[in-house]
Amino acid sequence: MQEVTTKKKEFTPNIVAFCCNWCSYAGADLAGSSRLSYPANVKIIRVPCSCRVNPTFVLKAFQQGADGVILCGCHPGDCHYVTGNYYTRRRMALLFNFLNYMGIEKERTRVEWVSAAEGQRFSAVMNDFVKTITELGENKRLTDLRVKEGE
Amino acid sequence: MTKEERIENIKRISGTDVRKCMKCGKCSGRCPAFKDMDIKPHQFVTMLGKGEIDKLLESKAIWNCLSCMACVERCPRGVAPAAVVEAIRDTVVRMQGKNGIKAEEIPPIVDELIPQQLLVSAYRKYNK
Amino acid sequence: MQRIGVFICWCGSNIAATVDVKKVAETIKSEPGVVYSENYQYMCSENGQQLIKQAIKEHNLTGIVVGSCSPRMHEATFRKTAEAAGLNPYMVEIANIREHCSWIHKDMDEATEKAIVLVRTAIAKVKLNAPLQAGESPVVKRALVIGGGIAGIQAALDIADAGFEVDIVEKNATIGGRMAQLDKTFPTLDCSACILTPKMVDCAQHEKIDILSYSEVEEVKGFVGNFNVKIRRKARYVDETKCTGCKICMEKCPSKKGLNTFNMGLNNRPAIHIPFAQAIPNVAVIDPEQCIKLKTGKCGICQKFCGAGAIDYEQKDTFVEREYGAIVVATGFKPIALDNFNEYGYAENKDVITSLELERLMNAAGPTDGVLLRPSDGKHPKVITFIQCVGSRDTSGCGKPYCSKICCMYTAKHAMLIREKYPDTEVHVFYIDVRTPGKNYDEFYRRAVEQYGVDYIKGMVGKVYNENGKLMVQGSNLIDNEQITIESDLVVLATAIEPEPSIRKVATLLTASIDTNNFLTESHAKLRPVESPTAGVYLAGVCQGPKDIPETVSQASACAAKVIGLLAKDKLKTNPCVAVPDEMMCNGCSQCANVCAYGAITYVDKEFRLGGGKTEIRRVASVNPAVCQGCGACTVTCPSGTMDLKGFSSKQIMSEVEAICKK
Amino acid sequence: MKISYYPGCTLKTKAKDLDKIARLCASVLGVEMEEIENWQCCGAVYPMGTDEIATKLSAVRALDHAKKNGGKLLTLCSACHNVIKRTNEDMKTNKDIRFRANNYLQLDEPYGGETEVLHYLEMLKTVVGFDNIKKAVKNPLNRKIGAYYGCLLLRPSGVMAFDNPENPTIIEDFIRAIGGTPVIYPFRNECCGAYVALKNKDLPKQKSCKVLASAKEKGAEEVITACPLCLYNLQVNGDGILPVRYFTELLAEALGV
Repeated sequence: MQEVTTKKKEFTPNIVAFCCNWCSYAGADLAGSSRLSYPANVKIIRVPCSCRVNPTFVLKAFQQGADGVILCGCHPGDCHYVTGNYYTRRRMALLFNFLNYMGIEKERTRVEWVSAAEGQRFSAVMNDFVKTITELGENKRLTDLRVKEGE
Repeated sequence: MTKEERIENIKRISGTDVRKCMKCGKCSGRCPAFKDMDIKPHQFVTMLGKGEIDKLLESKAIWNCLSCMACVERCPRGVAPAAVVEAIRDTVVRMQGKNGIKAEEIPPIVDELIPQQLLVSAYRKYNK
Repeated sequence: MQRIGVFICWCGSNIAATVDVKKVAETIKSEPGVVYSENYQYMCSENGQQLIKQAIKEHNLTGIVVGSCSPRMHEATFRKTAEAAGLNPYMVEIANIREHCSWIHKDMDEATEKAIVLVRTAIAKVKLNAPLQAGESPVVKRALVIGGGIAGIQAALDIADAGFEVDIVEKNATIGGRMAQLDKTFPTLDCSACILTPKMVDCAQHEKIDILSYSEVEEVKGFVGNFNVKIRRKARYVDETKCTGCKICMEKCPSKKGLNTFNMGLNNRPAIHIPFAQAIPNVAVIDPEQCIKLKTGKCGICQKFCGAGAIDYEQKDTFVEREYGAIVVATGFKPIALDNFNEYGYAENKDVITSLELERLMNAAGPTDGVLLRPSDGKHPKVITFIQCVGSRDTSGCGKPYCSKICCMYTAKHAMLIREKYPDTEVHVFYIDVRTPGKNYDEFYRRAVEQYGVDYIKGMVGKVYNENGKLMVQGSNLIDNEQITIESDLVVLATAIEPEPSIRKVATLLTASIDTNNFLTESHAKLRPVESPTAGVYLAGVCQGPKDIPETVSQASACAAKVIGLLAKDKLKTNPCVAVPDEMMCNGCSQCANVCAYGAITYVDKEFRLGGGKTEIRRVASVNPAVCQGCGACTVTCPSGTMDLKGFSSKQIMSEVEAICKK
Repeated sequence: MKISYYPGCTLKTKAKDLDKIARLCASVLGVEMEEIENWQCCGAVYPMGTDEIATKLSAVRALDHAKKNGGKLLTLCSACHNVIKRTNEDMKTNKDIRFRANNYLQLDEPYGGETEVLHYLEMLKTVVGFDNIKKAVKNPLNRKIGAYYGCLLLRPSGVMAFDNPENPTIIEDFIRAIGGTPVIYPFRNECCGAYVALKNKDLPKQKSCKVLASAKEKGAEEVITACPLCLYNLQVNGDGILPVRYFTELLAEALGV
């Protein structure tokens, strides 16, 4: 019995990607229309701007069993909302340090800038991120102790 | 080693991606040893791409390439034809008895002005 | 309880080839809240939309999820469909199972599994959607065109002809742009000035067009329909209203050694000058770096001679602020600097010139009055060699990775014109590929070869050097597998073009997306090629990508059509996905207002009921929905969790995260 | 100021004088060249093959030695400079080569490209300063001199980062500093024929003659170079079109040492 469970299929990480509507989501679309593949375990959530991503969303993802979280926004200076990505950069720098402090490897989180014209880059970034996470292995799952098991 | 393996090996040693070549011919437009190259710099890149290495391994050009890097410097696509030539030459001299120059050939050519640098560099380039 | 309908699109074989659409639709049926799930070949087609409408009515759906292409493509389409069936358009969510799934994965099981997760995620979100009402904002019936080249001129004329006011802001002293510098235009060889200058005059005379020359956009506020733009009018030290363009000042000016930039620096011009004879406005400008009076305080000769009293050394930059409904960007291009291409000897040899310099040398109004004389000694060149792709298609980091598109055609034009005018001249062209798609284009190039005997050499030049007064052009001839050296008198470099560098500032001001080559990004490469992703901003000419005059004019007219369509409306629907504060929780700390780039958040004093019949007045945030752009910066900054974003609420995003992570 | 110095094979044998002159001039200009211990020949040509490791080790050894002794490594011969600088770049940027080279050498601390490789000309420019050379000149050379760069100092420019690969100026600035008039000619960065001289004399003959003829056409009375092999080819295979000397010889003449 135990033999069987330890022999289960190899680890495929679960990755949440937040992409801003104007640059990186469009970049992901371009990666698609250019047929530039990246692993299927990357799933994208569309947000208007990377600055819409609350650090609690990242924590929530780790709570729910994500192995990696990546935020993509417009390149600095090119934010559709002028300064949104600068806020993202600052907020996430803080959060990532904090995650490291809590024992979640910094490498499990990342902020990347991908423009609407950079389909190639989007695919490359995702491939690289998945590789990093696969090497790191399964994440420790954060639990919300306020909520009882099973709720 | 099969021919396919040899081709792959040469590509690997050259460290250059021959598919990036857009066949503009700027390398051959610049090569200072062009007239002494039986196979021209741009042909080294395209022929390796097509896997035609037999002709390359037999070429005289590998002994006449000056490694002056002019082709590498000017290539608009970041391809290094000189590195392809070197990869072919390395492959040849690593074969038994295929050195470009034999030790006994050297003393008669040496004059008292020849710097060590010439002997060392020629020996490095032509022999293993 | 929500009643959700799910519609999975095949997109022909685009989705169905890698995603088992039937399985997706079937699996989703058992999701809680889903009461209807269907798949269809083309959901965006008339029939597909009909299917959605019917299902909404028959099953009383409260929200729908369409699993299809990117929401950037058809979200608007499906929202309209929902609205037509009586469902609030914001109760629609798109699961992107094409760009983000079927197109990037090859394995059917893997892609199907992912598609299911993506649809589940959209379902999780749509369950928390709330009906939203788009507000309305008025449209200012005036357009701004940035750049006064042929793109800007054409766009302005078309918009003005439709009856709307247009301002052209041009950073140079005259409109006309690059086209004004050209000699002849391909493929018909009409004279550039003859076809451009009448349009320039039309602009000047049009009662709806205001030309703000020697001006730059300084600040842009607002949004589509309501842009507020601050424009710097640079001091030209000449009163535009008084100057008659008589040019006496140019004759009398003692400082005559300024490089004539209009002639690409091939000759000199006085400190006070009118760029060229047909300039619009025909008003002089003083170069403050060159003017003796402005630099030392001594001189003032032009002022003495100006009969109109137009010279004003005290003039300062001024600013105007205007409101616009739409903005057309038409900032144009420049040839790249050749610092990285010293192998062609441009820096050392006067007779190695760029194609734009050749245009000036061939132009009847140019420095040689249209007689082709080489710059070094003023002699007729007998052998001329052209080099194509100088800096184009270069991924080594020295040049530009893209094809500049116009060079093959203008080089054929130059070669032909030279052979026509000076039949004793030998003309060679080194080329990598000759790219001449377009009506009558390849025929044009073949004429250069067949009728005019231009020698096209397939190969590239490795070195240009000077030997005994001749330019030696050493290159490859790949057809003959030879290295050749051509003794030439003149060498012309078909230099790559790049967007005018000021584009970066303009893009930042407009928050318009820009790509790694500094070209502005269009909304959709095929279907929305003249619109910037920023609403109300349109793109014309080379600022969006390399193109020739006919393409530029077409794009400019297309921009005009878009602008006219926008300005014809009295009101625009605004994006309802805006920030909204929960006033009960707000403590008025001002942090949200600090991060808002649009000034959409203000504070109001509001009365709140406390228990026991008491009330208290508190300062709380208030969002102006017409100004809010919905970025969400405030929602994250808010320490009390007061701020949320409609359409992208924290709860919605959290539930999406949950849906993705659920195994 | 002391700098670790890598003389290389030629300057230790056939061209001893050049080595001696260079040290003398440097000391006049306030720089002490300290020859590194137990240096081995760099191999004279940079092996481009990505699988060449052993042939790069002598350069790594010299670089590591310099790292522990001031962090700078001075070269005088262009070939040594080319080999050592390119190897250094490999150690800095190529993970595979760095790993394998360190594996062979088993140094106390792995070497990762920390040393700054400095050619004598760069030393004159940045450490001494051409203005200071100008001040130290006793016999200004009032003649027209053509600078011959050849290939090794300039290419590949991305790695060598020596000067503009098509339009270099450093030797011209040097010529000005020692009171000469530089002559710019188009073949100053073309190959002299290099090591092919051992196998095929014709090629270096053509190339060297072309270089010197080009310099002569533009008015040079003399050509200087920074590479012993270029010096040999231009002198022996250049048909005596112009006199050719090592650049340090002229420096010595100007400084009066």
